[in-house]
Amino acid sequence: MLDVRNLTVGYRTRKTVVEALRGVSFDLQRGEALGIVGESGCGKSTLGWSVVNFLGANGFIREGSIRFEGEDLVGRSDQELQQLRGNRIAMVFQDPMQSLNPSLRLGEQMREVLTYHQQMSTEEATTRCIQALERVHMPDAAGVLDRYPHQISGGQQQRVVIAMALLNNPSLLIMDEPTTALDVTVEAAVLDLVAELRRTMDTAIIFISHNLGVIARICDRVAVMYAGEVVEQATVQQIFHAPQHPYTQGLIRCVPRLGADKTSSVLYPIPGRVPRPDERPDGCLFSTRCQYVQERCRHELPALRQMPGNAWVRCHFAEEIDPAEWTPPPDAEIAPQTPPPANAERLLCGEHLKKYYRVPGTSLASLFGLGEKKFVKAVDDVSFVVRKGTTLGIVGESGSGKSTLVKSIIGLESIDGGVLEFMGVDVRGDLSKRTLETIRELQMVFQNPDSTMNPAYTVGQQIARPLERFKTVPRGQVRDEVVRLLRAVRLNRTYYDRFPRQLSGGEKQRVGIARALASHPDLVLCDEPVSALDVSVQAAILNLLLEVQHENNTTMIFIAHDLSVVRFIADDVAVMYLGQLVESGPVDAIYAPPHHPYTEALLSAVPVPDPNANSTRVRLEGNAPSAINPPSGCRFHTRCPRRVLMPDGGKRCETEAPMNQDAGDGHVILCHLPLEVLRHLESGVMQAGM
Amino acid sequence: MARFFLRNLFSMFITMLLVSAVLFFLLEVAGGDVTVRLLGVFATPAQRDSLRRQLGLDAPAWQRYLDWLAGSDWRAQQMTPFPLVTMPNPQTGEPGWWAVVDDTLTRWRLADGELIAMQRTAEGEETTTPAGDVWTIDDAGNAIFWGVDVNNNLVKWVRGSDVDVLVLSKAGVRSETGGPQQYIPLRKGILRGDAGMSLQTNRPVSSTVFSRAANSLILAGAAFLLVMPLALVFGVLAGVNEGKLLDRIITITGLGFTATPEFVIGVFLILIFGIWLRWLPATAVFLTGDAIFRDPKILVLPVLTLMAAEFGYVSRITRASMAEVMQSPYIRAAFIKGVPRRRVIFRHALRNALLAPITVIMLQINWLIGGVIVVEVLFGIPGLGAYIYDAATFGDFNAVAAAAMLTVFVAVLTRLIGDMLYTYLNPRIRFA
Amino acid sequence: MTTTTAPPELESQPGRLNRLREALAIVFSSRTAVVGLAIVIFWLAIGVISLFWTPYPPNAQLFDPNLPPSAVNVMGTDHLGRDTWSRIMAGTQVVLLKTRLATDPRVVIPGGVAIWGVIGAVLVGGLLGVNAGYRGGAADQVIMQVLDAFIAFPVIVLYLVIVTALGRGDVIVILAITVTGAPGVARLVRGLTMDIKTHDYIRAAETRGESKWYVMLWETLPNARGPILVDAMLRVGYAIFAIGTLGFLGLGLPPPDPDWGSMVNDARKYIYSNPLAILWPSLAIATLVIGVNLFADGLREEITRYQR
Amino acid sequence: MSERIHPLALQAADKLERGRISRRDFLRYATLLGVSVGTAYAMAACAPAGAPAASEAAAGEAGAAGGITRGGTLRKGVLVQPVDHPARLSWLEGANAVRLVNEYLTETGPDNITRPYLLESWEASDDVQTWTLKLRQGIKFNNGDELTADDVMYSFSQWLDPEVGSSMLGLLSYLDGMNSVEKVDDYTIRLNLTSPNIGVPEHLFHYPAVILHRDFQGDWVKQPIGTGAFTLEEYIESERAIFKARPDYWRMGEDGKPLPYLDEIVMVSVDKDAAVAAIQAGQLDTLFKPRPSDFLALKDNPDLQVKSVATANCFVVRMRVDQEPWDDNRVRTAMKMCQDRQKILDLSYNGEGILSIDAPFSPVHPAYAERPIPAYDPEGARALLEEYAAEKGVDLPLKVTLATKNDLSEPEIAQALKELAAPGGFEIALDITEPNGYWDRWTEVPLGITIWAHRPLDTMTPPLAYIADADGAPVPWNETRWVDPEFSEKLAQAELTLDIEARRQIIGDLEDIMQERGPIGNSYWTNEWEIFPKSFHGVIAHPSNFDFFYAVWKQQ
Repeated sequence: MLDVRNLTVGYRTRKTVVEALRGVSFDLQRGEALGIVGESGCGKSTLGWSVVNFLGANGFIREGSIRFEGEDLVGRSDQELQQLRGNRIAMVFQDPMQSLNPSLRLGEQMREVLTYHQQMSTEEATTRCIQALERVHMPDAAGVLDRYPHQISGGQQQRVVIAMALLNNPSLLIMDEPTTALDVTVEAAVLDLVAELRRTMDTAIIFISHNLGVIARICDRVAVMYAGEVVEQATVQQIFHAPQHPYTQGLIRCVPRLGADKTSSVLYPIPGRVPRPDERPDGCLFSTRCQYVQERCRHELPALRQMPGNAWVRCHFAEEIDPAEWTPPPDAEIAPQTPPPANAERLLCGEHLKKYYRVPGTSLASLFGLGEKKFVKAVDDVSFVVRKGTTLGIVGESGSGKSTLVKSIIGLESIDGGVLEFMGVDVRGDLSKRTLETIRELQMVFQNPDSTMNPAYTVGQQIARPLERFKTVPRGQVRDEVVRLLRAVRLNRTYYDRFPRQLSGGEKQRVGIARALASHPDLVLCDEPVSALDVSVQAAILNLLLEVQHENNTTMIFIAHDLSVVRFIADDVAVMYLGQLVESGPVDAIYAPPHHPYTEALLSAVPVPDPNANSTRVRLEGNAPSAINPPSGCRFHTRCPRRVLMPDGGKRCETEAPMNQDAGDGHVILCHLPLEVLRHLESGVMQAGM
Repeated sequence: MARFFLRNLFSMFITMLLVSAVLFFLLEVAGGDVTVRLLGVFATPAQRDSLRRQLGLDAPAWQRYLDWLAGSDWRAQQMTPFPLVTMPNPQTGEPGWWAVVDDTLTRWRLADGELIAMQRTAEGEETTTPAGDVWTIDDAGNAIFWGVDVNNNLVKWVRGSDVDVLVLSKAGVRSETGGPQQYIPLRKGILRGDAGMSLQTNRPVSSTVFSRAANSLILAGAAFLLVMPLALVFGVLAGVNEGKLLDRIITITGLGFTATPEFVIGVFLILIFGIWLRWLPATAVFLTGDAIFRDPKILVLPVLTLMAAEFGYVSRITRASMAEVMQSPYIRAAFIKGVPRRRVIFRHALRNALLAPITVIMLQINWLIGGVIVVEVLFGIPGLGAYIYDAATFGDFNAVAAAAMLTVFVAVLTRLIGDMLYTYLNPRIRFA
Repeated sequence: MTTTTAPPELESQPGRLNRLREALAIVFSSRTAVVGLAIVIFWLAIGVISLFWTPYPPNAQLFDPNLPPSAVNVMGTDHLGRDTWSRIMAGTQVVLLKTRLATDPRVVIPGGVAIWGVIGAVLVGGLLGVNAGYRGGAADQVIMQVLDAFIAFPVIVLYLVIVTALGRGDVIVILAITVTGAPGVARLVRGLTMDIKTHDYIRAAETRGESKWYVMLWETLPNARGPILVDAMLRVGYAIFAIGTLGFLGLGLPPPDPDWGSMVNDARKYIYSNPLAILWPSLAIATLVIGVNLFADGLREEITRYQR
Repeated sequence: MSERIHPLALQAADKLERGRISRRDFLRYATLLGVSVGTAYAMAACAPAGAPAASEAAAGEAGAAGGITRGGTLRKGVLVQPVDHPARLSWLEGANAVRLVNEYLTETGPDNITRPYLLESWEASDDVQTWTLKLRQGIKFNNGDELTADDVMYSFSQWLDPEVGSSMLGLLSYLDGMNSVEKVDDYTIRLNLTSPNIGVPEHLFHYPAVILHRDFQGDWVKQPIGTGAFTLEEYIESERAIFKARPDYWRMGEDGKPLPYLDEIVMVSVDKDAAVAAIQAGQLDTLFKPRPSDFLALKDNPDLQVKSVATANCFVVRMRVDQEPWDDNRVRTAMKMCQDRQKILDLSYNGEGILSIDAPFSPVHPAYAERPIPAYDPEGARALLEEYAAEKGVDLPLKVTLATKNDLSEPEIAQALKELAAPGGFEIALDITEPNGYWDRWTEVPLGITIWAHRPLDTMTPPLAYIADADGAPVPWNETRWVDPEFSEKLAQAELTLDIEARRQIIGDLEDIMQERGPIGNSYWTNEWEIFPKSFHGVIAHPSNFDFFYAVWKQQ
């Protein structure tokens, strides 16, 4: 149905033409789902755009053909393409909020797809739209048509976008990272929907994602892209179980499995980074990072060759490389294996912490400071303990209060109630009330590599600043110490004078870690330090953190939404929901029953990079409630899938706040359901992907 | 929405208060010594001192600010048991201050050491009688009386005082024995519509400022209403065709207009169309008060001048906004849905693209007002801008203050309207 | 010391050079910016040359008044028989190159009235803006409310009030440009600061316990300099414009040193007999403003492109 | 002709005959002494020529144009100033508005000759201490009341009342209040001067000296009652004033019907640049007091006529003699030598004026004594300055600051002088401020350029500016603080000298003193212009920019 041959796409810049895609070929059968996977900058999205021949003002198809239903799309007029777009070929984008027009009602945006392509009357179009929305399980489908995009939640927006794309029963649907912007539980629900639609419709799908787990769930076949080329194309089973290209192998090796922890498994990052278009090597594009590189690879571009089992691989030596016999290269950045210290002293301890934010009321009276005062209870009655040399992982969806908790600990916010002690010192106040010594002891690694470094200063200057401020080393030795720190994060001294914009995301994150380490802190708080990184880099950073912890006996608090990552790095885990800890305990205990129903749902939602994973799923209903007016009783009761198990159907959950139940070994669950019930729940989560 | 409106209104009120304070402060610094201006450079320090007191300038600045803002009658009323009222002068129509004594409007003046009460009957006739014993004894044992004089001051007379007091009359300063010793100039304050007397014309500022403002409003309004659609259309055209020839032409024309000062454009318009070609009236000479309506042609060149300056700015912002919107993901999404280009532009892009210019345009009202000053001076239009210019060059405090407050009010009001319009057009705020 | 460790200064040199090269690359990658820069440099060069040489002394009355352009006077002469081109050349100085201090007209500091005015506006506005944006809350509200009051003034009204208040003179005009420009700069910087504030490196500085002023001055402002620079450039354009307008209203810089606005004002009286005399300074104002605008526009486009 | 002729006038006629004085001097002098213009002309033994009075001027042109037409509007660009009590008028623009409605007892024409106006005649006693004023009869105010001595008495009372604050009070200092003003009968007033003065007729044409109605309350805008040819229709300060013709004006036109010829006069408050544009475009007819640039812009317009008149207006470069370096006469003289008078006149006034000799006496004044125009002499100036500098131990160039206002021609003069004085050894810094800024300190600056307005008599300006008061302190307007005993003495003498030749002798001495050690340099006396469309006839240019519109007519 779709046959892309030797597609090369270029972008004109002022000086030259950059090839974003080079010799890409693949085909797609009716009803088939092709996954496109690869690191960022590999041309995945460009591929999506070029299929509909919409490359903007300076993009163009250099050569190749795109045959869709027998006709070549290359060289067609805008008029003709317009007939196809939205009709035979539809697209779904990453961020639904941005792809919906903020100032038009959803109904109008949906209807126009029908009225333009089918000359349908408005009434008929409305009926069709409602049907389409119902098909994507949109509650109150008719009502939604009258709303504006910002009036519905992100997950619902994406449902609308998908419904819109399916209105004309297209034969091809291109989905470009459709779930990346969504929370894990919402993502799971959208993926369920896509899977369901695949069963009921015969639309072919091109599914673009960087997340191997998502690809594994949705796709029949997978094309792995690297630096604008397809390096391997095969069935999903082959890709995940018998990858043939070294790059594919590397990708799969560096993803932490949900069951893997740091004592029992190792992540192997792919060294280096994806070359920019202007610095691509002559021969095999992957040759600069390939463990098996030979002289031939450096000079000769390998062709995409057909391998046994309808797989295509772009490697000279595909037959000779056996992943089963793989051994890590001697210089691999892997972390040392150390068990957590037993019975270490308490370093940080919080009891009944509270952090409320005042929100401006919406009444007229509040305008003048009168009226009811409202608060967001961002952190409400949270207790935890961090022992020296261990890592506490905190998980939860966005809005759960985990970031606020970290801000309070580091001192960016003061605490409104409860006790917070660091090495016996009261640190309830914010930074202005802390001593320089305490400030030095607590440091932080941030989430976004692009914003963690000040673009105005060189790497060296930024690492040197804490050294000077805390007088960690004598003035004359600052530079040597910076170089030492750079080495500790595996960067050489040439980085000293570089500016952040000259660094890759992973390198920036390394510098961020070096900067945090500069003051020799006892506690490092890591706020999603790897969530914005590509998987290969993510692995390296995780390894680095473990190494650093090992060498300095550093204590860490590690926030993440990715449960696999937390599992891999943490010793203890705390699960937050709407400002409260619903479950906490040693990592092994958290990832094994008994689960809090919320933890269970989270674990169940994790897309597992294994096409054979068990598909029994626990799904959450609706959206997370607002923290301004949290639900009464158990805060989770509005979405709890296990509430039905309560004797009276969960009346008690609505009225009465649950107590912590001790499941032993420091494992605490905040739920009315007895531990016995929780322990024996039928959740297939844990067996997945092992 | 109502809440948003009230909030803005409140903020506007605060802004106006601050503006009034800033203005008062600036003019306080600015005015120099008013007494020099009024009395000339040869007046003695004693004369200046006396005048300063009579003008109430001896009061602290904050006091005068409050008087100017909210009126001095509150303060004055505490000095006298007689209610103080304003009543228009039957001849001139200008309001004057009176004290109500036994239901009769009364003022006082001193003649040969004795107080004379001047009373006005209901028919508007004035009678004078000796005031009789109105004196009260103050703490120092002096017989004093607080009363309204003919110059709209509440003054303190001290009986039998042999202190020579310098009194300012229209003829200059003369010495008067037993004259008033303390003055509170009576005024209602600008908040209550009393902008005081113009130093330049010696008539109430409010009597001229509004008719002047009306002329300016017609001028600026005409320019605004004509240039907006034009600039928006061209801005959109340029934005949609970003980088193409049409865009370049519009952008460069707009920039040329923006970069050429109004006075240059105006001068050349006058020269070319008014004098060389004689197509249009070269200036806007108001031979009658309603000249604008009798001969609207006189406004063509001034309006064109204002438009030229505004056009570049508005089209430029619109262009930028349109170009940005055309790059946005939802526009791409619309194209990908197969929606025709016209509909994408008009239905999807336009509304979002015009949001940004609305607020900016409304902020630009300020700029328009600035241009109005130049244009009015250039074309000889008796508008508010020329009024401010004249008053400022003369140092006419009350006139500058009132006119500036009026322009600021217009500016703040349009901004408020702009905000409201923005809110109304932007569903993200309207349905927040 | 072994030879393996080079002195730090030497090592940091390439960094600085790189930055310069990068900055130039930004400018030269935009045709708009190059054209604008060329115009600005043209006028700067004219101004610098005029410091040492003009065809005739700009204030000398060597010719008949109101002569048309000729081989002797390329732009003709003004109403006092002075060479217009010489005066146009020298007119660049007071706008861009030198400021006469009010106390003694002979005391001159480098940097023109427009430049100092904008520097003043950027300094005042920048400080207010970064404080409002970074501190937020009550400080923000108070600062912005006050600035709103200033913004509410039509600029020329404010100029009129200031100039009539304090008199004429280069320093007063600088003050006027500062006062009228600062609120706009403050709004811009506040917006930028609120954006920069969300970046993690600000968190990093805060978690180092850096003082608010350090964060504002050393962590925040350096990253706002691109847009501030662009804005300042545009403001130089406004300032030139404003000086011209003040000159036109008879409130401009004091004679006899030429400034373009006053030249327009003087020439306006003679427009019927010598219309070209008003054209030249008008063109000078317009081209310089256009140049500055183009440069700023081009720069802005490139900086945004670069930051993406 | 049964007119009593003043003996001094007879003497003058004698001198005229013998060629000792010019014809103009004679006319001026004779009318000053109460000889009617007709008689004076008769005595001068020639027919009237030129433009002796507004009505005659109109008539003269009418003959040429072939018949006067009535009707039409005259539109003039002029500041419409605030006016309340005409006795307090202090600006010409306001006076020109009032003048359309109210009239004067006398009238000084553009030829500097003063004639009766509302008066039928005046007579001076031989000692010039008693002046008898005879009113014309049958003149009616625009409210219907007849003009009588009561109105004149009331007007005098207003001028002389300190409460009113008229500048007449100072001018009429020879009157002891109303005690010196005597109503003889309904049409006769006698002034008994406390000291002799020959300027009475001129003083009665001082611009605040309009005759008011006896019931006038103090606000002219509310009560525009006068005997003039026009009535006030609308008066809005800074915007416009509209005047309508009055049907029963006392003067008769050439066609035998009452004047004025015009239906309406509109004064529009616009700035002069706008007015010039409006005139070119035909939106306005004329403007008040055209500046040199306006003259230049309009003079070659084929539709317009320009009338010019020489005046005693001047821009004075005045030096404060109580401050260094101007206390040294060498420096003052050097500054005077640095004036290239013709060049300054050309640059600042388009060459439209008469060169002057650094003294407050103009060729238009009757007793002016001819002196050669000093040449531009930078070398001489430099020599003087070098001498001064050597003595004081200062360096040349001598740094001085010249202050003036950014107004009429002052900036041009200042800039020209700066250039001209450079080779003479001066380095002049300019301090040019707004008019108000200069008027705030015009008497205080060490070196400045001040405009001195036209005054018809030679002895009118110096007592205001170059003498001391009774206590020996410089008079208030003595901006230079220059007080010279010899000058003061001779000036006093001139004020009492009626004989024109003797006066010229004294004035000549005064000119010499001024040139030798005076505190001022003035390069030229300006011309004033009236610029009108050619369709307007009977326009006269008056040295004081006074408007006379009652006999102006517009060709239809």
